[in-house]
Amino acid sequence: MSEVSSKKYWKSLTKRSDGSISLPIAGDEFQSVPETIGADPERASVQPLEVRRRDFLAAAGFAFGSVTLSGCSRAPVEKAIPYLVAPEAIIPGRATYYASTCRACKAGCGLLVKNRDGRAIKLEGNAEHPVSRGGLCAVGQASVLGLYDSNRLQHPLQEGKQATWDAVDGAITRQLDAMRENGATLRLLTGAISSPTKQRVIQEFLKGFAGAKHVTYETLSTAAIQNAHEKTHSQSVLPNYAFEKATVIVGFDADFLGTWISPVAFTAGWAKGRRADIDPKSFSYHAQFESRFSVTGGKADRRVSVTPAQLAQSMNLLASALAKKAGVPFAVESSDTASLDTDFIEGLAAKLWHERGRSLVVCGSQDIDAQVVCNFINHTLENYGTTIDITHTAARQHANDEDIQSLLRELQSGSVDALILDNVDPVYGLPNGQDFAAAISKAGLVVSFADRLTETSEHATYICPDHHYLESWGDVSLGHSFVGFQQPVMRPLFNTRSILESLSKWSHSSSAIVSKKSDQTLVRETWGTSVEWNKAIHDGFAKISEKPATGSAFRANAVKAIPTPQETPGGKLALVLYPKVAMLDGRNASNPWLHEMPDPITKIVWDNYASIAEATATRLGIETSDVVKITLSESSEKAIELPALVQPGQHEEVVAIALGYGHPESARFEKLGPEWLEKKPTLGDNGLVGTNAAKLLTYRNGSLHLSGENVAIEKTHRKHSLACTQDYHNIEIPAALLVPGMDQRRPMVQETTLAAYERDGKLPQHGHAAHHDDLGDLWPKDHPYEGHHWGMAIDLTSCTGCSACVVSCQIENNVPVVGRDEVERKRIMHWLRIDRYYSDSEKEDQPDILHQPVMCQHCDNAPCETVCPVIATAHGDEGLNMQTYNRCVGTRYCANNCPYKVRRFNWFDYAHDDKLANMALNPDITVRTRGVMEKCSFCVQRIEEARIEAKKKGLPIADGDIRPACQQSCPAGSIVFGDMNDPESAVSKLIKSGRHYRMLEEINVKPSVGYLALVRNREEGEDKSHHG
Amino acid sequence: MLTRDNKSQTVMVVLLIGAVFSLATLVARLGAFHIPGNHQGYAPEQPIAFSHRLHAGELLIDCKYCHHGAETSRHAGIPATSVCMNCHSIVTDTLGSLRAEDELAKEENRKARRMVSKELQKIYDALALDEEMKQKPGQSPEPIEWIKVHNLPDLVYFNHSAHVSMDVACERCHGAVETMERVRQVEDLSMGWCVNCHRTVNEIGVAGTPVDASLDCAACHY
Amino acid sequence: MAEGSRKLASDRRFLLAVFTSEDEILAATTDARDRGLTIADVYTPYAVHGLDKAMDLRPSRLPWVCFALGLAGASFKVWFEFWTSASDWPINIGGKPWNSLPAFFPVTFEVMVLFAALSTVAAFLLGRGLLPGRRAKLASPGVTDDEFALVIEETDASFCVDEVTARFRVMGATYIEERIEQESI
Amino acid sequence: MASIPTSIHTPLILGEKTPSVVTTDICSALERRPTLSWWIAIAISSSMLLLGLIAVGYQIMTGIGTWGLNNTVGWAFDITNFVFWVGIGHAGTLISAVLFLFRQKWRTSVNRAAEAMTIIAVMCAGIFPLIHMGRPWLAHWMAPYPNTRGPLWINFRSPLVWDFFAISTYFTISFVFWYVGMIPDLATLRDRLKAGWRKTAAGFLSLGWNGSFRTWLHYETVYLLLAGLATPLVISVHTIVSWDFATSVIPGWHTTILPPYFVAGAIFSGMSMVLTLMLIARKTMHLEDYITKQHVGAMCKILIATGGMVAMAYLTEFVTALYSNSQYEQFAFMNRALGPFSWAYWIMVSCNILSPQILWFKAARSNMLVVFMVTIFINIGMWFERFVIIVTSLHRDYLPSNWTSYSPTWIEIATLVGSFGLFLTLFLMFCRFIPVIAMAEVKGVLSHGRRK
Repeated sequence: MSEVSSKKYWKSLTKRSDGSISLPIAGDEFQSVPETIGADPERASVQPLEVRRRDFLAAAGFAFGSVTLSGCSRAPVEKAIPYLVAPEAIIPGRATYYASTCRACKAGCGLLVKNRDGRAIKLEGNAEHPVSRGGLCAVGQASVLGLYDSNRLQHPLQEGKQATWDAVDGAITRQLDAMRENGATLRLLTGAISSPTKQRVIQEFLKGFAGAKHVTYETLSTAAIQNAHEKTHSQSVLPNYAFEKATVIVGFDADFLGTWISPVAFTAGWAKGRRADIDPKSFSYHAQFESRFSVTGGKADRRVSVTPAQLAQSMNLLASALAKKAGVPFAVESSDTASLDTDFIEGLAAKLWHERGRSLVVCGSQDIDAQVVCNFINHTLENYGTTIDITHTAARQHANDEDIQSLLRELQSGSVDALILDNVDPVYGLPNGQDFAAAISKAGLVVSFADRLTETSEHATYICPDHHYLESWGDVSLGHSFVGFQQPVMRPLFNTRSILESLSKWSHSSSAIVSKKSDQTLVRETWGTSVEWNKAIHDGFAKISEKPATGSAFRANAVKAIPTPQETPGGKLALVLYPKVAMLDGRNASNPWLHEMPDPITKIVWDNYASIAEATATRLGIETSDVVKITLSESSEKAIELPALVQPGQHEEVVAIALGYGHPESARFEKLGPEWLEKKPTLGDNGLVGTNAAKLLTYRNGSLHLSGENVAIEKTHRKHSLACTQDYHNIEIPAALLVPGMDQRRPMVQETTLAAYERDGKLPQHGHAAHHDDLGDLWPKDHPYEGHHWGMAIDLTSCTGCSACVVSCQIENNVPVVGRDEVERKRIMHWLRIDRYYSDSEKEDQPDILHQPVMCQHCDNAPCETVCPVIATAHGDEGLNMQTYNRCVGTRYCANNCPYKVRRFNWFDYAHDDKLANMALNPDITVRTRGVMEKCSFCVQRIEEARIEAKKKGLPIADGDIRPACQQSCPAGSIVFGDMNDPESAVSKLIKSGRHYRMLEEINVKPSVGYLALVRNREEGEDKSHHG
Repeated sequence: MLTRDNKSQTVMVVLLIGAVFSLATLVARLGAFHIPGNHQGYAPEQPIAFSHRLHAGELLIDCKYCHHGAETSRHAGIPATSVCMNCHSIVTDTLGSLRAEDELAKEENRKARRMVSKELQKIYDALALDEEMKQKPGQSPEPIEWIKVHNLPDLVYFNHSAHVSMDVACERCHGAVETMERVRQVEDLSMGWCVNCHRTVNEIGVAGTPVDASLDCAACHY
Repeated sequence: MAEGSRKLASDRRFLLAVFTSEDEILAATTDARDRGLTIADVYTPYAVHGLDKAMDLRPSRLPWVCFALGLAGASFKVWFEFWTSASDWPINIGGKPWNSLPAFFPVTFEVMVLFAALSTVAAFLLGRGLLPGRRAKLASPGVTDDEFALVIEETDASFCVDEVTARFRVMGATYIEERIEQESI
Repeated sequence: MASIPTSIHTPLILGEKTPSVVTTDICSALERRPTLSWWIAIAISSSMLLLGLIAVGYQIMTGIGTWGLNNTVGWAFDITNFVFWVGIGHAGTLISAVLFLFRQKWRTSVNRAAEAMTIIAVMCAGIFPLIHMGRPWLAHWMAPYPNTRGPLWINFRSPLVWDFFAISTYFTISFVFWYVGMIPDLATLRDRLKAGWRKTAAGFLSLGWNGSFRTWLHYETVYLLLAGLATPLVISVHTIVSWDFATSVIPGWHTTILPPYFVAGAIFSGMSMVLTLMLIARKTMHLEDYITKQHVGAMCKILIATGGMVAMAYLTEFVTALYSNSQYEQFAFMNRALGPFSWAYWIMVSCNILSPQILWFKAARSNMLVVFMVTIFINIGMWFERFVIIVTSLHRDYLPSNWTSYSPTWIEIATLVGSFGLFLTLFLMFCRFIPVIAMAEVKGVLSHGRRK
């Protein structure tokens, strides 16, 4: 047996009985095929609910009444193919979970990978993980689909043609040998690397080359933070932020709950610090200054909408106010602060000062000057050592934008002999990407490790595709003296090879006799005996002993105020580029789940857009969906066209555009969505999803800036409709339709202020939405729910709307992707949606945002059940609203009669013809056919599994044994599922909270899902929202 | 030559015979008619004529020796070919012919020849084993494609372990497999059949032990 | 005509008189009845009001069929709904009680109407021998158009054909014929 | 015999008809070759039907997604059309049964056609619940039959099951009523026609009817019983249709006034459609003597009365909502009148409430063109009434996050056109092959041959 086959974490591939995809299987001793292949993948590909041919023939044969009957009444044969040699620890039909580390972004959250019959089908958060603490964001959830991406390269390429590893290795080592000798210029371009082993292997590799240099590049770089710390603390570190310890949090354009550095960890910490009635009680104050509406801004107690220039001024003002209190100098050039709410900033400074050592100020800017001021503020507030830790930080390289620009110059001058590219795509991501593309080929040898053909990798002579991270070994430095481990959870699908193995192989001249090292060996070598290997792999992380890093004391002389940024001239708008929660820098452009995840703020799918304020739109005569031309002031070439979106809460002088769109990968969605006469394409006019805004990035002051430039905006005469899942945005009904005396605000989402809640311990009365403990029934109570009674409580205070639950639910329950047109027709299939409402705040132009996850409420008096003619939906003995797909005839009466509108109808047969992507389907869940209603089941498959396991063990189901996919993934822990009949269960305790209410209680449908009202840390008078 | 009258008479007779034959066939097959989806009595020919009667009936091998998934998983599982080899690496033919050869060899004072039954040879071929039970070079093993006998539609979730761990006997659903040369689907495996068993055991229990067999739709359909 | 007539082994003799208006047939029928003649039947193109009294016919008993079967249908349905919903396989639907009697009424009503109506019509058609494809025996070719035919059965020897014929002629009969028929026509 | 007016009223049938003239008048229309106008009409209507068939076929092959529905608006054209046609189907039985019970003799001229219209309209209606299903091939699951699933019965608490029983019962009873009423006429036809398939068919279907008064006596009883049963049935059917909405929780649907409102609306729309058709038939088939201005006038009066009831219902809804003090309820009605679909609401109000008011004037009632126009308006208005009830209630219900809009695809429009095609095609067929006026009944109300 080869060295890998004896390890338990290897699983075999499923070999498809239809043979329509042939997966190259590396020479392994056994070709093991699980018994289930007849059943499970079929579930994905066969429409399970149709009348089978055999049935038809049987019926027809009988009707024609003759001998043909004997020939045709039998089934098309279903095969059952067993293993040749049964691997231990694999039982077909049973899921196994392996701990690993998510590599979908740099954060390195802990994973539990669910593996069924040899394939990874679901990623879950690892609750024991020291950083992510059990949550997993939408991007991480969706990254499992990357495994089954048919665009992945399936073998090495040499000049665009399929090659063997031996051939490629031979050719590359030959050339590298020559370069080692003549000291050629070799450039290795990677992303910011946080894997110690990868760093070590790279060092090892580069050692042999005299003229070698490692260049790192990230679009969403944290370089400014690291460089600022270099300046102020003589340490190039990315600090650990402890949001849970902070009582006052101030964010300056840092979307730490959405996209900034490590949103899952930060959300967990932030939520932990905001508990109105869950022990331990604590409730931080959170103010956010930002130029666009971010997830973080939506959750802030006070959101201040500013231009990028005002942002800098505000920081200066805050810094000088604090400096005054601390008695340290902070010189601010006299700048115009008239447009700022100076009183508020002064008050904020007082709050911060009062809570010094327990406060936290974060800044998301790419500008070193701003980060230096941020460091100064935190230093003045004595936050270093308490809420900010720079002693045990993640060993993470920082990507300096300067380096990539000088690499470009080198390439252009033709002085680079060899360019080795990791999975980076500067051609797409750089503003001058086309120059880069043109210059690549000037390098003598171009090798790429990209797992697919990108605009960058297509220029490579050799492509040595890396494994997907779920197929390979790895590690990641997490900070806090933790290291996360990544292990392969299934055998590589394709003939790919870990980058670690490739680089290690090329580290020696071809003549040197060294044993081939697997990626596993390389990772083990890094850690040796410093970690207990088996435990570390089992847990997915390990604690290491490391000396605290020491830098110099705070260097006050490095601090200077942020230079007053350029003013926005009249008629122009300040540009803000930002990463979207799902798409980030475009790395997820091939993932349909993430494209169809509604943006937490705008609820738009499948597009990016230019967000402008309502006043600006009125002034310019622009409406949502009008295509506008955005021109960067300095050059008319730097212009993009994309649809406009009128965004409440946006600053009037700002236009915000998401990066990561218009990616060439998105061209694959050309045929996405059901085919029918009036179908409209998912792709825009450019043949892509959205428009690439990277052109508008500006390289300034040594780094690429996402914001601050002035742009001209101009209306074109085209329209491009934006697919939004929510038409009506306000929680208040239109005033024109108001009957005098009628409550304008609907009490779906209840909110209160911390002050009021602390005083009353309960919610304010909202007209009809008074607490209806038991309205009573007209009929006898025939259904007492004596066993379990499943229920759910969702805390709106901690819910950020990040949509991890939405994607998690979609993956767990085989929810189809329907495409832009269908979403625009309001036929999105998500079982769990997050309702987003705006409501008036203290300032008219700065509305509050409210997020409310809504799934099937599993009403005990379910209106949907009563109206179903065929009992396709009925109530279970444990309070579940059950939907039986195969009984459904599709009258849609249930959906009409659902007051929450959570039911989803299969309007078409949604395509499941990507056989490879079908491998990510959950085999425990039916793939629904056309004409059938579906909806959230409270993940009944998990309930049933827990029940069966408990029965087998003879034990009752314990609280927490069952965690639906949404709860499992929630970084904030906002969703709690459990038995409402068990007074000790977590959900029962939440139901007793004074904040608990049920949506539309007054219609007495008795939902099993309850909500905990949104609490904002405000004084009562501060909140203008209606209280009845 | 037939006259015209004769001709039509002949046609009538043929038609009549045809009609009677069809009717007779129809009536004969009526008993075997199942409503669509019911495959009671299905007994497909398997690639290897494995006899459950011999293994389970005569040799009294426990069901779960081969179908070990039944205790732990939703699938009972088809045994891996390696499980067959636990015995059949030694037992290469029927006991009778092996013994006969042994005796013959003793009589003729020679080493017993290797006896391999036609059916068992298929296992060795699948595993690409030579006479020495060594892997044949250059040949890769191929799994045996058995034909599933008990097919539930994909819309129903059935978990073997939930039933086996509650001491539901295998025969309850699969019939007396130990008497079957070739396995046949004994029960109709209809929803009503499942539901009625669930109803019954809720009243009388399984083997005297009270059980809680769910009648919820979502116990099987999701 | 066979319907309703006594069975006789021997031939039966009938006298047919055809009239052309409602008033005439009413008068002739009343006259015949008053004179003690046996009215076999009257054939009319439409339901002539008052003719039942003229012929001395009892009212139809079909309402009893209607009532009984309507009641039977309703009882069956209400029992069936209760049995399926609460007894045979009780399934919790929307928290409604097992016995949701008010919700069972609409279908019960419909089934009651269906049973009552169909059984009444069936009883009528079967009772009057009206079956698909049955050949009509017409007293006179015009009775489905504009003729009114009175048929008198000659029940005893004292029946004087000539006298009756003359009488009908006076009352406006346009055509009179004596028919001898076998046990049934 | 000379005809003497039977009452101080004007005679129901004009033109000194004798029974044989009636027979000839009615039957000759069937015996003649079809007129050119009939051919043109059938060509148009069957093209409409074909268009509908293509649309429905495409929809069943592809999915309900070919309609403009969405997650919030799950019903729109489909159920609107259903309720519309069921409503149309109410006048036939009403004219036949209710007017029969009330001894309104003028019904005899119109009842046959009205009943045919009922049956055809119910057929049109019945198609929509079938095709609106996601999986219409499983429609038999709506029926409680013994099965191998446990057995798994159906949900008798669901208004859709009530609907299923109500519509099928209604269709059956209406059909039986129509057929029983037609037996004497089929016998007339049988005895009149020359040998041919029509004679054979009439012979087969007339069940050996020979005009025996003993049969007539039972026949009258059966007819009376059927009329007695059909009358509550008519009311129950539309009541049950209204319960599809009234028993739900959706504001704008969940209203106790819906049953009487729907029944009144059904009679209103049905009468109007009967008038539309009768006016066309009167003109094209020269039946002025049978369908007199007196008939039209009587039906106009019914329109005014039922239109008034409908208006009352519209008003009551608003008052109820205002009085409810429920913000959802109040909003639902404000949104109906002033929201995005207010155009549909105001079409409904102007067609159903305003347009019939002209019929207060005798001059208008006796102007057939005016009456015809009014009936067309009412037909349109009543279609919109159902559209308003269904779509405006659904599109903005409880949670503002779910608020959507709705617009039909051409496939839905083609399906609606197709249902009119089916209706007209079948009605034209009826006019060709079946006596459009109940001869036996008309003969019974002639003044000919009757002294008093």
